Amino acid sequence: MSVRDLLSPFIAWKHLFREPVSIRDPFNREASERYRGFHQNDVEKCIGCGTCEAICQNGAIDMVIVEGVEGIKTRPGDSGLRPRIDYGRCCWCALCVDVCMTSSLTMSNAYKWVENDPDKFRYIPGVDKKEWDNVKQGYHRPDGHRLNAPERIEMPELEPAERIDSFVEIVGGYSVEQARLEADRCVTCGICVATCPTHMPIPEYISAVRDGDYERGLKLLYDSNPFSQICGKVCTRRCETTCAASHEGDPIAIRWLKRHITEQVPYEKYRDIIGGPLPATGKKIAIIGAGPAGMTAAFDLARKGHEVSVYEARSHAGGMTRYGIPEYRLPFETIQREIDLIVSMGVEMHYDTRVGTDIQMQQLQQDNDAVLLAIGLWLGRGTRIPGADHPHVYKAIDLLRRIRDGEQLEAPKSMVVIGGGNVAMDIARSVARLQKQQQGEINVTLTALEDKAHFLADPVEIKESIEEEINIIDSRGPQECVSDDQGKLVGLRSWKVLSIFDDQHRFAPTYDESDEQLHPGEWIVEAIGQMSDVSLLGDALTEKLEWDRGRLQVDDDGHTSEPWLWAAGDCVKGPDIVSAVATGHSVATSIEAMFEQKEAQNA
Amino acid sequence: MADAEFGKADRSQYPHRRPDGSLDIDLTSGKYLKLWQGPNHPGITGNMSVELTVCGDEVVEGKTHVGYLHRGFEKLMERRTFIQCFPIVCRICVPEPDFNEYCYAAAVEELAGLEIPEKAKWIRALILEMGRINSYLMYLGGQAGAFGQGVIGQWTTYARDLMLDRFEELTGARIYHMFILPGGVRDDLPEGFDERMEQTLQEVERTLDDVYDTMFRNAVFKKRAVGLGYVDPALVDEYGITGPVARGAGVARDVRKDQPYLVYDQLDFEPVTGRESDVYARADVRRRDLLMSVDLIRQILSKMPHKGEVMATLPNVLHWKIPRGETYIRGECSRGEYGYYLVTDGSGYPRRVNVRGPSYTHAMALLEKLIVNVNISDVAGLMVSLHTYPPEIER
Amino acid sequence: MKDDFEKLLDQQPEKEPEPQERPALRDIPVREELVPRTVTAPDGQEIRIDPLQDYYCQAGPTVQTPAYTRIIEDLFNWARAESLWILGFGTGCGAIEMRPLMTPRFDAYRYGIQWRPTPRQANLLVISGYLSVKTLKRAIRSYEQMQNPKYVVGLGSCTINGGMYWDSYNTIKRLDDYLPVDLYITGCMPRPEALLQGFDDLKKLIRAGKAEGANKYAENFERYKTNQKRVIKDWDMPDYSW
Amino acid sequence: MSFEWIMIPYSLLTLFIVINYGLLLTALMQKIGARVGRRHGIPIWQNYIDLLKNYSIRSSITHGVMFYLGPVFRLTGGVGLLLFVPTIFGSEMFSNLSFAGDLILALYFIFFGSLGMALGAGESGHPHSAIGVSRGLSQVTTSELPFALAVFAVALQYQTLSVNDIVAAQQGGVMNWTLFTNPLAVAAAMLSFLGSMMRPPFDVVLAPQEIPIGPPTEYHSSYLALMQTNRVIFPIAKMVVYMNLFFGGAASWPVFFLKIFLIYFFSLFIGVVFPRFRVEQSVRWFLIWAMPLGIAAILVV
Amino acid sequence: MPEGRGYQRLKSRTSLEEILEVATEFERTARDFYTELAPKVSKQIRYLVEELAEEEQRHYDLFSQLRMRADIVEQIKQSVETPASDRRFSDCIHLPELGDHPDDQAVLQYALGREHAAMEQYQSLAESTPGGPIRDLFAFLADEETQHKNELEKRYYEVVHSGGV
Amino acid sequence: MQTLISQLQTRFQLSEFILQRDNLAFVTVTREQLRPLLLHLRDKEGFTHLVLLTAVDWIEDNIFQLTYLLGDRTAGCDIGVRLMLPRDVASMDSIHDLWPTAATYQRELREMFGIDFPESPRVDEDFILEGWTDLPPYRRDFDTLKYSQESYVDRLGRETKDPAAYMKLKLYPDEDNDG
Repeated sequence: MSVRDLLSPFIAWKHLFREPVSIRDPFNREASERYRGFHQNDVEKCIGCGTCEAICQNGAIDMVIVEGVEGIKTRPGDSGLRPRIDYGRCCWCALCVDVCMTSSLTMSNAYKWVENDPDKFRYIPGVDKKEWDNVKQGYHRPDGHRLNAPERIEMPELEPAERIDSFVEIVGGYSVEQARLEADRCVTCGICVATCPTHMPIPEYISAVRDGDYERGLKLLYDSNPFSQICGKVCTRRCETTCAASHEGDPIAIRWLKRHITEQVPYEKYRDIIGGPLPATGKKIAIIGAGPAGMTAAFDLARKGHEVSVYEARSHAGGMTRYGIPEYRLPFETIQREIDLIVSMGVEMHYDTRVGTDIQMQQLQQDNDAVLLAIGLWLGRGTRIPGADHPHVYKAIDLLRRIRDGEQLEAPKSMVVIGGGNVAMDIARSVARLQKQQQGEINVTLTALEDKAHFLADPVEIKESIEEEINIIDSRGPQECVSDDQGKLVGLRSWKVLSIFDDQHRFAPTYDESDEQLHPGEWIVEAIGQMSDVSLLGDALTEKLEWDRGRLQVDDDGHTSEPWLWAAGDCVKGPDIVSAVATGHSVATSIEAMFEQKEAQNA
Repeated sequence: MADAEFGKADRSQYPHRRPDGSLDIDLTSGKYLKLWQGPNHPGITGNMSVELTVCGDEVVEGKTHVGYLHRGFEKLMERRTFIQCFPIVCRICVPEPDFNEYCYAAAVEELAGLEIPEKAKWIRALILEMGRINSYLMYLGGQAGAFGQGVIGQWTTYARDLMLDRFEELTGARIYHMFILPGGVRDDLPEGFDERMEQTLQEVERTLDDVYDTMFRNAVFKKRAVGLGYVDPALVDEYGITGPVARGAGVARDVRKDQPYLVYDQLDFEPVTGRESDVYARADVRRRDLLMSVDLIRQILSKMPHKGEVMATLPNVLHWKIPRGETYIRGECSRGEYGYYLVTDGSGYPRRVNVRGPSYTHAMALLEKLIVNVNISDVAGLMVSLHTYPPEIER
Repeated sequence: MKDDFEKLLDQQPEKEPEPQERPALRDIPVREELVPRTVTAPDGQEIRIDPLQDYYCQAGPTVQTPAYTRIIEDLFNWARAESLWILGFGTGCGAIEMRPLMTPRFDAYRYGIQWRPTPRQANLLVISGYLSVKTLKRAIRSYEQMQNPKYVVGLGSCTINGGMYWDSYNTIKRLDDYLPVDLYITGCMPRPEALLQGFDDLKKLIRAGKAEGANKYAENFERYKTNQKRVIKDWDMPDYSW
Repeated sequence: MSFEWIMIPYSLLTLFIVINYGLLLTALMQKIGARVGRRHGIPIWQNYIDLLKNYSIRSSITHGVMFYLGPVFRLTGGVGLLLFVPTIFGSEMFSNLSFAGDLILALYFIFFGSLGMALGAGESGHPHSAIGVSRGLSQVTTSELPFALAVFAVALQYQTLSVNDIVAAQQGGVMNWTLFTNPLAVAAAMLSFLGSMMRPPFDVVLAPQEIPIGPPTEYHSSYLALMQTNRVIFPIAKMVVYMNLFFGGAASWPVFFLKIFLIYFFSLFIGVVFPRFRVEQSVRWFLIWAMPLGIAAILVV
Repeated sequence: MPEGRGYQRLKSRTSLEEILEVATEFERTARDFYTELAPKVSKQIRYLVEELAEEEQRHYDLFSQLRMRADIVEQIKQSVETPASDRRFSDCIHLPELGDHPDDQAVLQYALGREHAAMEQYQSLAESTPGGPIRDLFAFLADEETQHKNELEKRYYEVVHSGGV
Repeated sequence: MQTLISQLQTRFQLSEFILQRDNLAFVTVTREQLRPLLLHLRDKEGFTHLVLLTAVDWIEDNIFQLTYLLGDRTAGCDIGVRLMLPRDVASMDSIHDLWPTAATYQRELREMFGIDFPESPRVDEDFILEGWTDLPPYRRDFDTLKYSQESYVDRLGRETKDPAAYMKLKLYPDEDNDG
């Protein structure tokens, strides 16, 4: 101990005349730029997927019904629920912000909240108005900081050069590892389920992929969709358009994961996993059309033990999947496996039997307890522009059928396709393959009213078409199919489309007549729309049935105005394979309910 | 049946007779006084208590009682997914939460086979050193306060608060930063962070100068602290002593040097040691260690890569599963070796997490040993000098 | 306040209050030194000592009426509001933000807020965060030793609805089940600024004469005790410790 | 000096002024201490509010008669001390009830409060109180010893036991103050003063970090308020004695305020920068450093 | 044949009143045409024809009311030049060749043609009429027909471009 | 580390050797061999530091795994000695005489897992919990959420909806929503 030790402490007194360092007004001090304060939610952006709820380790978030707030409605891709946060639970970790699929959930830098009533510490950000709603500062997920991978695992595909001269299937299917990685991206929110017409348990089967439990996955698939193998390849996958992951990244490849499950389970085991039919009931049902809708209903009803006969005008079952989709997208084998599986449930098939000619509706009505009309959309629409009656102006649907039927078509030197949908792409790409095979080079032009951003076709189809050297010219309004003096078709004359939709988003093209082009083509193929051929019903029945704007009027279960007749598939709700499956299911349920009702009455 | 078996039925041995039978205190004799320090007691570090048996002014026996802050973290983590554990681990040690975040993240990364980006390592080291400074500043205030010199606590808490401001702008929170998550760190340094950090460091250094003059060169402080709470270097291994307590006894063990993690192998420093192994020596070790952290932060900020990712790509955290395995991750926190023992079983949840904080041994076995024959007035000073944080003991 | 409490009452299952004589002791043996014992005085007289008995006061809390005139009570309330003495009991992690509060940066002394190391002198109990059952027992003891009027502020989300320890076996979820709470400040941790705001709001409550938690506690003593005893299994404290 | 009834209201006025000055001065000292800690500290009127608050606490419990009497004794000590020494020298109004032997009485009163406190705190039954009291008594005893010696020296020096006379003897210039005439006695007394002000390094009696505030642990509401009142009267009273004995007394209120402030500040000046001694350390310190000074002072005289 | 007679009248008369009369007649004939067609088409598309008939009936009512309006009775008597677009307008009044079982596309195409001609007719009438209520009247008629045509156009696209996968 | 383990393997019956990192290995040992092994490691191999002692409940196998983690601070490496204990006779020999701090770990294990360490000081005293009457909480069969819900009342008024189920209900109200 020294004198220094006695005196040195007095240095402390130097602070006496310094200004104190206290914050003058601590009540209004702003927190830092990144501060994690109370939540904000852009409810318009939010889709109510509940991922925030799932990740919250405090159980602080509830997904609650929000009613009467503008912009929030339960609709495909938006559950209509919004997160409500309990500040008696929250720990401000911001995992909910980090995981938010739309970046709608953020945090303000407000931090002061004092209440006398402990029940008040709960609110729905963005809905219940708070003073920090418009605070700009606060925690937002930093760029690149993601808790789940935004990018889809690439599907192995044949390169354009490899695939363009054959009808070999393009897509290879995921490996187990790829599928696991892709399945891993799913946040299991289930927003997709309601969008899927047949409500496949998507999150559940994706988690089966994650777990590698493919048999469980297959069971889940076939419980809701007997066309799972086919849907795994060509489903219109509306689910993916609403996928929560699609808001900030690629949607989950739900279709490919479905396909992956069906590929991983050996076909021999399918039947055992799915389970066979119940004992026979003696009830008889006739189904017209062996497409997805008809066969789905057949599958359901046959499994219930009913006697099901399917009448198909063509030589093979599968309907549009068999005759409308090119083989490079859906090989015959897949269809056959699917059909065989359904038939194995005890369905009686009548091929090459056209109702209306080979057998009459009245006959079916008499012989069966119920009849299901699942006739699809087999009449192609035409533009009926001048010259459209030329013999080399085709309907896409007819051409496709001919190609898939194995007819040896001689491909034209050049061809113009009218239409921007998937059928247009299909025919363009099919004919391109034929051209490549027969002539070695491709000359297909595809024109459509819409601009590319609004094509009805799947973006992947467009991308692949371009890869396959299809010349896509968008925003062209067809005016005339031009023939030369010899009557030989030379091409399509078109005008530039200025705009295609009106302000109500209804189709109303306007043209720039000065911008006129002639697209050369020996063939012109129209792929603008399809309709049902209902002539098989006969005049009397047509007259008897109720119609709704050109389509058969059916109730939610596919029941027509006639008690014995149901309708399903594209002819009532289409065209879409998975909707067809869905209507098949609901018709089967409805028929079953009718049987039960009758039983109850008889008893 | 279970209840009966696990209920502590047999209390007939109380007060406990040690196996060697050295101390048999008869409270009814009137010779001894039972005195509880804590949990509601300003001289206790945090919410814990010491049950003192005193004879006159002298402690003849001291038993630590913990569990007032027990929240069952290790159990709670077993029912939280790997990412959900991330916000909760920092709560295990309130004054220096980042170590939990780091150890947990590193353990998960090791078992999951994740490699984190280079820049994340630097930022992590930066945060850990900032946390160390905070913890030491708090300690210095506490140590002086325990001997009745309140003004030191005022200064150091102010300096700590400035550091909390840096924390806030970097991590978005003051106390529980929740910034180091498995895979990296949340975000890059904000704009202009270096300059503001430098200002803060200078303020910390100025404060430390004042503290040195008023606390370390203080006759009365020396009178109280020198010679108090001597820890025999031979006890260091026996009692599992780590950190400044061990270094104060001259045992130069510093995990940062012995088993370098993050970027410590690229930094220039030497473990700080003392000799006398008393309260004063430990305080001095911590003071110098604090200054070393200031230096380390400067090194980190100057050597840190300017560009680069701060976060590795994680699998989807909502169903992140980690294969079966076990590991132990340790780091040098301000109080000694901090470690996480993580066992996974291939599911999406940890099988078992064991948090090994330095206070566990320091505040229990060691304190109970050191406290014997200490004046009541020195109990607080002694406890503080072990720098224990109760929440990490009972978790 | 009154309404909130009614809510609370409605939520509680109507359960008969347990018998008064230390019910939980049935299962949990009491520590040796707390068991009543008989000692022999030097003069040979035998004295029975019950360590759990406070020989000075054996009465439960009673409702204390305000001063007889409004003006005096208002003056008192003003004084109470401007002189908040916090009990220095850091029950949970919230205690860490108390230190900046009382030191230069935020300097709560400016606002008449002080620390008191003993519950007798404090009139504000800050429950700083989660309460483990073990601490709850001590917090109740501390609270009961404080004098009427006294205030309780729950700090952090854990006091409101369990916070992040909502599924822990060792922490309570709703503070208002066990103590009459005047104010809650949410946060995890609430920043010192939020605490100051909370204290400011508390001052307003006190000035308005609305912070009558102590009387509420006395009025509903049975119910609070029932709730407390339901979770504190090792009930080795008297019910009448004032 | 004969006793006059008018002295009673006069001395009550003194008491009133001293209480207010004490309340403000204590707050001011706290503010100064806070400034060293780089903050603002309490508002200057905070003590009034605290006092009012404590009187307004509705409930209070007692641990027995002595528990109640403790603060009263203490207050009596403070008030008594103040009332029996002249506050303002030469003033008719503020000479209080001083009389020829008041120095003896003052010494007694200084100790009286501590004793009362000891009894009350002891009755409260709290171990911290008990420890605090035992510490307090031993420290007070040793710290009063140098003071007593210094007083003895001063009494010897001026050959009187009347405070008034002692003050009178110091009039006529700064150099007449005991401070300069008998610096050893003043040094001993000032060291003792440090010990009696309950500030570091001699605040082990209260020692919040060890035995939460010691003797008054159990005191609350109006008891505490009573003690607080005393806490502002007693030091001032004591400082009045110091001022009168060693610093030439005060002939007017401003001088009084200034001198008291400076004496008070002396304890703060030391207190802010040092930690506290353990009780046996402080006892030893008084015995080693202050006592010899006191003895030396007597010897010098 | 009512259609033929209307055509003749339009050629020879150029008074405004007459034009309005012809227009009314034009709508009436259309209405009658659709009404007659309805039972002949398949029930599937009958809704379309019925809707068209209803719309024409609405127009007919509108024009009839217009002619009764007091404020234009005087001006309506004035004569104007036969508009240039007259020919196409007239063409449309010819009996359409829809066959026995026209489909929805054909019906819509026919209806579109009619509305287009009427629209152009009124537009050019409006252009060749000096400002005032008459011009307003023609403008109104043109606008009415334009709207109808737009509406039909949208419906056309909706019907025809459906089912396009 | 490898060489050390192979040396140890000649002296003790070790199984399940896992080299987790260069400086961290785990071995499993029998109950009888534990004490000699720990002594050997402490006195001969320089693993003087008891880093931790804890347990893992492998309830599926009816086993408690005790992990004694020893550290060699000079060499900067650790070895975890694992011991499998039958869950229903959970009792183990105390090592508090080797490392005094082990007593604390053992108290915790006794309380939190119900693993008894007879002879260990104060092992039967309450440690962290107070008045605990249920299963030892760290056992896997103790459900903390259930216990919490039964013991501590939740604040009322919380309810949540599953987005998928709610959407189905809302968008397809007629459908059978059992699934």
